[in-house]
Amino acid sequence: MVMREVKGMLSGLGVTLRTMFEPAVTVQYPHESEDPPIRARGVIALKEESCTVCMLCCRSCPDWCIYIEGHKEKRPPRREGGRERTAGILDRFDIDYALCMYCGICVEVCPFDALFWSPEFEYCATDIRSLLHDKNKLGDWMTKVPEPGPLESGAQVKGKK
Amino acid sequence: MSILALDIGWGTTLAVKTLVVMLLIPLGALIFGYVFLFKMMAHMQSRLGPMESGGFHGWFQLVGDGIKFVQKEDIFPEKADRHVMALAPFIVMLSTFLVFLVVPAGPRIVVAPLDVGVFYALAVSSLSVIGVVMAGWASANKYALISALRATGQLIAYEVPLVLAVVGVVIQSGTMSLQGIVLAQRDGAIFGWDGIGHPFVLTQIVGFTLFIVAAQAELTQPPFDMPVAESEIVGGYMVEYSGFRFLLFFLAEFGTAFAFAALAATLFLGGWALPGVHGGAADAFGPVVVLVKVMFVAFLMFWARFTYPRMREDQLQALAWKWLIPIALVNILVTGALKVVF
Amino acid sequence: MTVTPPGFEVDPSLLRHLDGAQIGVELDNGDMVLSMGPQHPATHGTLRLVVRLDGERVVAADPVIGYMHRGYEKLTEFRTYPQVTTLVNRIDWLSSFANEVPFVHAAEKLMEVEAPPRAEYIRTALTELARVATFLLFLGEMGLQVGAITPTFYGFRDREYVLNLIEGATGGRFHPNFNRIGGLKDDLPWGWVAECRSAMRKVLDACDDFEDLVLGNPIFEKRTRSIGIIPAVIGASYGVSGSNLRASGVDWDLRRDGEPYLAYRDLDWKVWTHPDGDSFSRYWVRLQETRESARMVLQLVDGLPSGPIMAKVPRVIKVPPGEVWVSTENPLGEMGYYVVSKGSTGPFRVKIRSASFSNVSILPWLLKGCYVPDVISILASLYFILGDIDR
Amino acid sequence: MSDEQPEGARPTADGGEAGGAAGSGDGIEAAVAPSAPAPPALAEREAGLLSRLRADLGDGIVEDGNACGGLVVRVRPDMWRRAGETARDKLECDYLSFLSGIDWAPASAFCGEGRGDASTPQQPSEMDFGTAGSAGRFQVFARVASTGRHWGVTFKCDVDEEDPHAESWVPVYPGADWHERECWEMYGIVFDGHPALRHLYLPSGFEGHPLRKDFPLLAREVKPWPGLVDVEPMPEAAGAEGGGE
Repeated sequence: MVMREVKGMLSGLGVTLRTMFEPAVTVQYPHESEDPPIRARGVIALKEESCTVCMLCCRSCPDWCIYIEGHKEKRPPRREGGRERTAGILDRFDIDYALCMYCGICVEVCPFDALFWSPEFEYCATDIRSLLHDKNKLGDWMTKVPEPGPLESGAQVKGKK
Repeated sequence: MSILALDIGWGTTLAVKTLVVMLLIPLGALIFGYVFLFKMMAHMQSRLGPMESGGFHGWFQLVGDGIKFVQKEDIFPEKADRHVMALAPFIVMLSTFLVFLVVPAGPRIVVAPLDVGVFYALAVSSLSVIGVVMAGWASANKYALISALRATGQLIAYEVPLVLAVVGVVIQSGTMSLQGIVLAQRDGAIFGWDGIGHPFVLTQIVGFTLFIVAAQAELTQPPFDMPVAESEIVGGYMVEYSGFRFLLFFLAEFGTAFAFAALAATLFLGGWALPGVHGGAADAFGPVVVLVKVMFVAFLMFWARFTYPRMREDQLQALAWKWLIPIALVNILVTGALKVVF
Repeated sequence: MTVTPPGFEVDPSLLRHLDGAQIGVELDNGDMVLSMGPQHPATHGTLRLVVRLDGERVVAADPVIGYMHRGYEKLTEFRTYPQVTTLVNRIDWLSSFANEVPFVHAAEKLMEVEAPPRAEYIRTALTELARVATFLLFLGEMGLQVGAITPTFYGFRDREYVLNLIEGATGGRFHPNFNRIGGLKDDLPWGWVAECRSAMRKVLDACDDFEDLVLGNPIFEKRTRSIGIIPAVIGASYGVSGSNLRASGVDWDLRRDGEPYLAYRDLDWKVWTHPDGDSFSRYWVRLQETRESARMVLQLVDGLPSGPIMAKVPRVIKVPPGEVWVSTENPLGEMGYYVVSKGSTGPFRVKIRSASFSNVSILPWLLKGCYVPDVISILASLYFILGDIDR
Repeated sequence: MSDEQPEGARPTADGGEAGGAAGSGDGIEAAVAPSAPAPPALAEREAGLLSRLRADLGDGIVEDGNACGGLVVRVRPDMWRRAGETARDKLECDYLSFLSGIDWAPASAFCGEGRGDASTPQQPSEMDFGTAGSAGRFQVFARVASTGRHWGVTFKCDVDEEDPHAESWVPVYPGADWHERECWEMYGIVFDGHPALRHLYLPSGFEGHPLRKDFPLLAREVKPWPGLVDVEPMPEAAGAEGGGE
């Protein structure tokens, strides 16, 4: 009985000593940084041209953190005889990242693929008001949107974004 | 009164010696804290510990903490007993200083070569209990009160095995003065062969382990850290302290660890004695040798601290009274018998 | 009207542990009422335990909860089904993927939609990964509560590998939002299977480390053996479920015994039970279950069928009217949803049955007559998450 | 205690109710989907449980239903505790899964419209009841399971609207203590025989019963819905709410 106890005590010491000589796992963030995987949901990027101000993302956002304002403009008809088309032009498209919970419903529900995920995460701010990213800031994030990576073998490849 | 045979009057030697000791404690505490609590603990938990402050491997971290604590406000709870609470850290600090007076660091480098060195050191080290109880009771906080009561039970219960563990050494060296013990270890021989002198750890291995275990309990370090069990009573008797007094408690904790490691190194590992070094050189190398041995002993104590969970109150008392003390008595019996025979 | 909580009026017949203590005498023996929490390192978040002490023995304990109450059942009435899945995985935030599975199954049952086999396999793999991540944190954190600092860091370090896996596949470490009614949002990225195999091997090594460092340690055994014993009958009547009940010897695991769900019937795995029912056996059962889950993930990844991952489901989901109760074996215990639908795009009423709520409701009975340090080791061994209790 | 009322006007037989207004099938706008085909009859195991319950409770069982394979039994309010004891003793259901309440009042009748908030799903406006029906607005329902036999039963019982009372299950399952405290706090249903009915989640001074349908969700009242702005409707959807309203 006592031998089992002594063995238990020593095996515990063995584990800590072995770990002491193994390399530490810490990544010293400011100097070296672990790059997040392709699909990481860091920030939402907006491709303004394909947005038709249909408000679907704004409606299906659980946190109500997307603010959209748009107006209608006349567009020349596609074929010369056709009637004039009206297209929605975006005036204001803000996402309030202080409220956003990164669930991704807006990116998925957008029928025109105007919203994309980007693994960029270094946009913290000292003032909470500056977490409200406006249209052009969301446009800038477009440059950071990676190509969707290849899928695992056996996956049925669909044109999903 | 002289240090290194330079007789420079009584007053100044006393001043120099107290200055050395006053410097030794914070320095020792800082080194211990940094090496063991930051670096060694970190690597044992597969992380790096402080790397940023002070450039190379974060050496400035602990000094920075010290400065931070000094400039923090010293808060006393409204219902607390101000004077008792203010005095408590100094009493705990006092016991650490007094222990260093007798620890020799070389043939002639010792503050006070008392003949009753060991007896004095152990007696003084139990002073910290009073400081802990004062802190626990005066800070009018339920958690602190529980912690103070736990501390009394624990520190007193582990005084006895601490003293008994040392008795074996005293029997073998025949003297109680630490200087004498070190000399006995340097010149002694194990059954005639005196290649590396006679460090008592070889023959007194039982005494050494008992001393380490009892010292671990005196320092309230895991596996015996009930008084400061953060998951049960949130910081124990130090919970209401802040600022400079908390720094004193922190320094006292590591200072006492430094003191007990020094005592263990002197009693069991032969203090400043190195097998082939005599005379003047011993004076020069003495402190370095002691430091290395202290680091080794401290490594053992902190190693246990970072590995083991903490015991419960009654289990702790049971361990002291039912296991440590009987073993210590048996050890004394065997040492005495062998002493008579050889 | 202030009602004295049960246990605070002295009723000697109940306190069978305390025959020696001077309980029940009319004179006020000055018991100390200690409030542990809501900011207390041992209460995993904002649980407040008002404990009446006689010396260091607990006379009565009354957990006060509600500091983390977010009113989920009210929120679900104002959300559509896809929005509810993002809401619901924040209940037990450590194994968030596992929370979504029963809700998605409830909706699929009502709509009579079947998720394709590949989606079922990936869902099972991610649920078991969530279980491994939760238990790794528990294995480390139980050591911390009982005093050993080092296991916590091993727990977090090994959990990191699993979280990277989940983030690689779903995009989110804590809140994957990967479940859709009828399947999954996307398929696995390239190289995920290989990474998953190496991570699972690391997890299995980590379990051996925990075995040596914590389980084998005699001090840990002294601190947890025969502490906080839950008899099977009383545990079941309080609704205790999952590893806590299996540690009391009840051989009941919804993955095997309940209605067949996900891909558990294609795997061979063992349900671990322990006869004692004390804190030690709860730790032991969870350690074995971590190993079992890691092996399950390896089997799943080997047998991954190919094919689509999303069934044919209309773009705007309207669930036909009806009621359904689906409960699954979450890492913390039985988690179930009683979904009442009236044919709209959102549920009419969702009763969320979370495991920790019942696991913690046994505390007043369990903590009578034990020491203060034991309270901590019992709280740690029950392993509850505050979001799970307060919903 | 509400006496035995004849069945509610709406036939709540096993099959799903008849669909409401024809689905207008646009956007989020609510419509009741065409009624689902009648769910399959109870599996034989559940039918066996039902017969054993009927044997013991007799006419105490007002109605039974099938919730996608699960057995739902509605008992008379005065037989509520008896039903618990029967489940525990006769059906070996030693495990109490949960106990809670339902408020069948139509949600849209009280809050949600008028603010043009189209993101909240619109529930049908008339009051109808789920499986095994209900006599009034409030109901207490509980689920018990057997850890040995691996089966479970859901019990329901009606609660009078003006003076909501129900028998407490604490003597049968001690675990019901917290469930009943929560149900009292959220629905206002008083449980007779409960040792200490006090607040569980909400602060002691809280008035009102949040889970009742007439209790507004303040988060959605305070902040205006961001989708209210003058906007072009989605091209292919039939005009949901048209240009700015």
